[in-house]
Amino acid sequence: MDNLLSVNGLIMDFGGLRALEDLDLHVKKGEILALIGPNGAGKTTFFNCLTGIYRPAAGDICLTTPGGSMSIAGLPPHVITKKGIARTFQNIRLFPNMTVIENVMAGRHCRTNTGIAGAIFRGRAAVKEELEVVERSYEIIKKAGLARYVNELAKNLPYGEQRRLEIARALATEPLLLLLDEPAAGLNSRETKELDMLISEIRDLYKISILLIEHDMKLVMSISDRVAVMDYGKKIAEGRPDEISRNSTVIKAYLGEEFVA
Amino acid sequence: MINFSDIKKSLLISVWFMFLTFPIMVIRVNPIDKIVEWRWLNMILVGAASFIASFAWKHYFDKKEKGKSVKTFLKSGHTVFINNIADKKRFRLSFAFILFASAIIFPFIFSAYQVNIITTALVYVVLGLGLNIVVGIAGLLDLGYVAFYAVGAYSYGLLNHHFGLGFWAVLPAGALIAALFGILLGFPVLRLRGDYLAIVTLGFGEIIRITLENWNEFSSGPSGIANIQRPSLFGLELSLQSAAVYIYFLMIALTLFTVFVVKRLQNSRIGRAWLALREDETACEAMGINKTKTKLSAFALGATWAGMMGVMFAAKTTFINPASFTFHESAMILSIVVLGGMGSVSGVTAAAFVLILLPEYLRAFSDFRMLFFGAILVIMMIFRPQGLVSGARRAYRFNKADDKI
Amino acid sequence: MGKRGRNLHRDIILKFNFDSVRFMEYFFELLLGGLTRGSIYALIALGYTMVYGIIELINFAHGEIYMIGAFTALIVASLLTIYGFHGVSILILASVAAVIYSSAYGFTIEKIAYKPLRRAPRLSPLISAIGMSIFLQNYVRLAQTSDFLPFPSLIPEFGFMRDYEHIFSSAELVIFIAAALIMAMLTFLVKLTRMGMAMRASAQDRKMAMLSGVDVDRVISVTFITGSALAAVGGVLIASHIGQINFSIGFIAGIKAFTAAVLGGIGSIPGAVLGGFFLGWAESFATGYVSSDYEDVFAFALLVLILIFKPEGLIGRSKANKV
Amino acid sequence: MLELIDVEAHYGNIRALKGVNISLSEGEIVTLIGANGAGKTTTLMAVSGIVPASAGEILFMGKPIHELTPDRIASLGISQVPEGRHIFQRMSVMENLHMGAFTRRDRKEIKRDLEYVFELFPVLTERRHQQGGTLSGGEQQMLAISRALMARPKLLLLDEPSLGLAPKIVKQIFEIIRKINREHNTTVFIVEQNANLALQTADRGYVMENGSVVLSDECSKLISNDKVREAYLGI
Repeated sequence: MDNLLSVNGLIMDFGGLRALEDLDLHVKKGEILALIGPNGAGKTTFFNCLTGIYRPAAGDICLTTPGGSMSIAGLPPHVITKKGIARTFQNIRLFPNMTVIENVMAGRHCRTNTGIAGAIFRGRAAVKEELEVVERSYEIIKKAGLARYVNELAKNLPYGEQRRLEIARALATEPLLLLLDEPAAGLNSRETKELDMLISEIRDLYKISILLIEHDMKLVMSISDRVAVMDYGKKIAEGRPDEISRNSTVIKAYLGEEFVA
Repeated sequence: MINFSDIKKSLLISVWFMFLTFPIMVIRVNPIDKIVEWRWLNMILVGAASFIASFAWKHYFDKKEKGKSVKTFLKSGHTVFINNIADKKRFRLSFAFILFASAIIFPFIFSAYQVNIITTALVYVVLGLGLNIVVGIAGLLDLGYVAFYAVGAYSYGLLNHHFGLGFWAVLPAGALIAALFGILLGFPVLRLRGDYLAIVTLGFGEIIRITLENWNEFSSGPSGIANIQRPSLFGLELSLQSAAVYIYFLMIALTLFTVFVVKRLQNSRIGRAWLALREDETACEAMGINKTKTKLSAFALGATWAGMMGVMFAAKTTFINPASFTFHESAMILSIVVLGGMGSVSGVTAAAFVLILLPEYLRAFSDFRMLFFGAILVIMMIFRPQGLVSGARRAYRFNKADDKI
Repeated sequence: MGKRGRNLHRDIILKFNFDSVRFMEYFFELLLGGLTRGSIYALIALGYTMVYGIIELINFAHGEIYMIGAFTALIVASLLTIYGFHGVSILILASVAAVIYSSAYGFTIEKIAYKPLRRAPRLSPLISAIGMSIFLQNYVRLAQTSDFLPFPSLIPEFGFMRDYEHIFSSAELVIFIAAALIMAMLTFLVKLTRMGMAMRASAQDRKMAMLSGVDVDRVISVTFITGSALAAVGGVLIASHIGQINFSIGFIAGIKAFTAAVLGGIGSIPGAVLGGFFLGWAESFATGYVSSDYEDVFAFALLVLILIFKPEGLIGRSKANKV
Repeated sequence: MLELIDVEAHYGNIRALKGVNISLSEGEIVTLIGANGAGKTTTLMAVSGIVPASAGEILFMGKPIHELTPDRIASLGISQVPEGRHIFQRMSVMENLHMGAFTRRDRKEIKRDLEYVFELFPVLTERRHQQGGTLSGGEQQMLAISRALMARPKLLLLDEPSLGLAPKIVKQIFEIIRKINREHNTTVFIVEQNANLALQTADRGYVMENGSVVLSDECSKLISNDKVREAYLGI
């Protein structure tokens, strides 16, 4: 099987309210899978379960890393990131008072290991590692088209660039799977097009899988290999973009019954 | 600029404050002798001061609100910025050299009294820098920082008293014990949210102080420990005068060491993790940073410096008792960090000097010192939460070919 | 068994009976003492809880408002004594002055130190509050004195209490009754009045309260004023009971009342009352049976333990964090 | 009745509204549709005064309201049912309804309106002493609308009333919205993602993208507009 991530029977409750109901989802290696569905369908909750912010009530999340398959359900967030899942947030959560490069360098944290002593004495290993961190981070920043902002504080960046920086920071953790939570929200059509290109480029360059939540259907249809649709915490459809856009259940969930003309 | 309605408003405010401060500022009764003292002058002073202050308040407040809506993003200023830093570097170097030279000559020109005052100020510089790691960089509001200072001081006092251990042996030991305390206390509390953490650390600080006050067998209670050994120089006992100079130089060295370490930490992997933690805990975890470990390391490291300074303090004064380790001491160190600018090394250093030296040299001021500290905390939070010197971030330079540093 | 043996036996029984009477008396003394203490803690804790409920701020300066209430009462009471007033009239006038002034301070502090920071990061208003607390302590210290001042005992002794005075004094009775009355009034205010409804609405969902036409700034002001008035009453009662005050009494009392508020679940009004009594009893029994040296350590330790292991308090709700 | 003229609004550094022009006449049902993050909610919040307009004007019955505080705006007769309903969780249904009538003092009329609301949503009658937080999603939405009605609004703002509700309940709620509009001549402004339903309910519609209005027309025309169809399912 070439599944990178398999989710089986995932259930999540919030005080009696079932946010996720028996959710199954598989992400293949190297694919871009879009997760769509009306507001409140449980998409972000699902992301929070995947990244360890919420602990699912039941079900299994299995990640296949080069070191073998493992269950990651219920692990703390930083461990999950280290295993290879990185994410961005629906409402941008950068480190606003750190510079652009520092934001990305913070993403390298889990792939480096200089300790306090190393930081103080700056031994050869520490210096080498720090140089490598700077170089790799700058590399990613260039790729994300943010080179001219390197030393700018993150909070001073224009909105669209902040979205890109969040992706860059997530990439710095060297993920196998990148989760993007509404990356195009609030972007204009030019910025959305640029984002479209960036996401495909990232996938090809780093050979990773991408799972994204998105409402911008144009973007979803153009970049995703497959689309999964959620409604009321359940997956109601899954398939190629063209299949999904013709699927009557999906149209009903999205536009209301009468739209199916 | 100043119009009639503003004046009317300020007058009302001034009347309100005269009313508000009336019983406490104007009346003083001696209940035993049944004498009432009316201090009407105070009322006039309050009225005048609040009238003027309300104008200043309004002025700065409007300015701050206006500043918010103006965007500060500079697009073309990027290269200029880097040049600036290069220029600054040369300037900084010469400045540092002059500072260092005058620090060396200082004890040979001024009296032991003056030297002592500067030594005290340096102790607070280091304490400020230590707390700055916890509060300024990692964003964990620690209101019980003085507890670690006390741990250091009592480590030296007790180890010296009971086992005759010398300063040089206890300096690292005290630091280590304080760090251990930091971890010990840190472990359970680090799950807590910001404001709860603040209260719990305050509680720990008070627990330690009250315990020291009441556990007579262990700490000799409120009377404290006297006759603590001064640091010796290669086994030589020094006179009072030369000991002061010796401690002064020790403090200079320790301060430089602290600045060096804090600077290095700040721009390291650990420092970035601390900053990230301060900025956004959830995003921090999502970046693979272990929250608990990062918080603990900040806590322990902050405690280390406090412990070291505790040892230094005990060695300097040769006498310690719990009264030196009250919450007010914590508040003072916090004022230094807040005034100096959270996260800024030079700001904290400057603030420590200002806040410690001002009351020393302006005797009239020293009565008002705590009043002043309280006001600083409030005013800084409202008008300049980033402190006097905002912690500028390190700029990384890449050449045109887009290569490394 | 000889005569001597029998006597010894009787002695032991007598001694035991006597001890058990003493034991019960001592127990009741502690129980009622804890009740008094607890009602004072509850009065002050209510201010913390109400403010926290609405703006999620630990109002560090709340203890100082209590202290200023006590000081104002002391000044007014001394003045009145010098001018020849007597007994209960002094108590009433001094309490009224204390309530007015504490409320005025509470109102002003909110406007200066907290209102400008409504949208600031969480720690900013807390640091501001700490600053305010330090400022007020030293303001009173400089304007008045740093010595302990004797506080006249304003609470009269009742004839009918004479027989029980060694267990439960008249002053304690008055404190308990006053506290209970005030808490009942507060419950009425919060549950049944329009302002109370606005307070609860603002505490639960500030934005929605605004959308419903609630002037939230005003509600916050009223909350500060109410909380401060309660603290002032607490200040007068305890000062009159203990008999001396100085500028620093607010700090410890504040921390303890905060402990009480957290104990019951901060933000919850019945919780604050419950927490107050719990802490009062806990302290009373601990100092009575263990050691009085560590009275304050005990409160702090309780605070630390509660915050670490059950931060939502004994009857509070936990809050899920939102991402 | 309500007029937004070149309204701009900021969230921190982000310009969320970039010159919005919308106008509503009395008795109309108007809808505002658009993708997530387009600025629909911000528009409503600007009308209610929660997010201050940084430029432009908002007029209500001819008078500027963009500098008033939210409570003043509410007392003028503008009620909002915010996204996510925002029921007062620890208040009973009755108390929630009384909160809706917070700006009113006419007790008798309030009583009458209570009866009217219970007639509109009979489920709430059974639940009147239950805590708001214990209601189901649909009941909460009904309560939220009822609460807004208790203010006797001249203008009712609804933010995503269909969010997270089963289709059957959504339909029911939209019918009641129409009924309220008919019976009281209340002007209704609906922000929706569920474009189709909103367009079928409303008289006129606006389409929003990136903080500005890109399209406005009669609903019947918008519904068959290719652009609208494309924006909603990329067909």
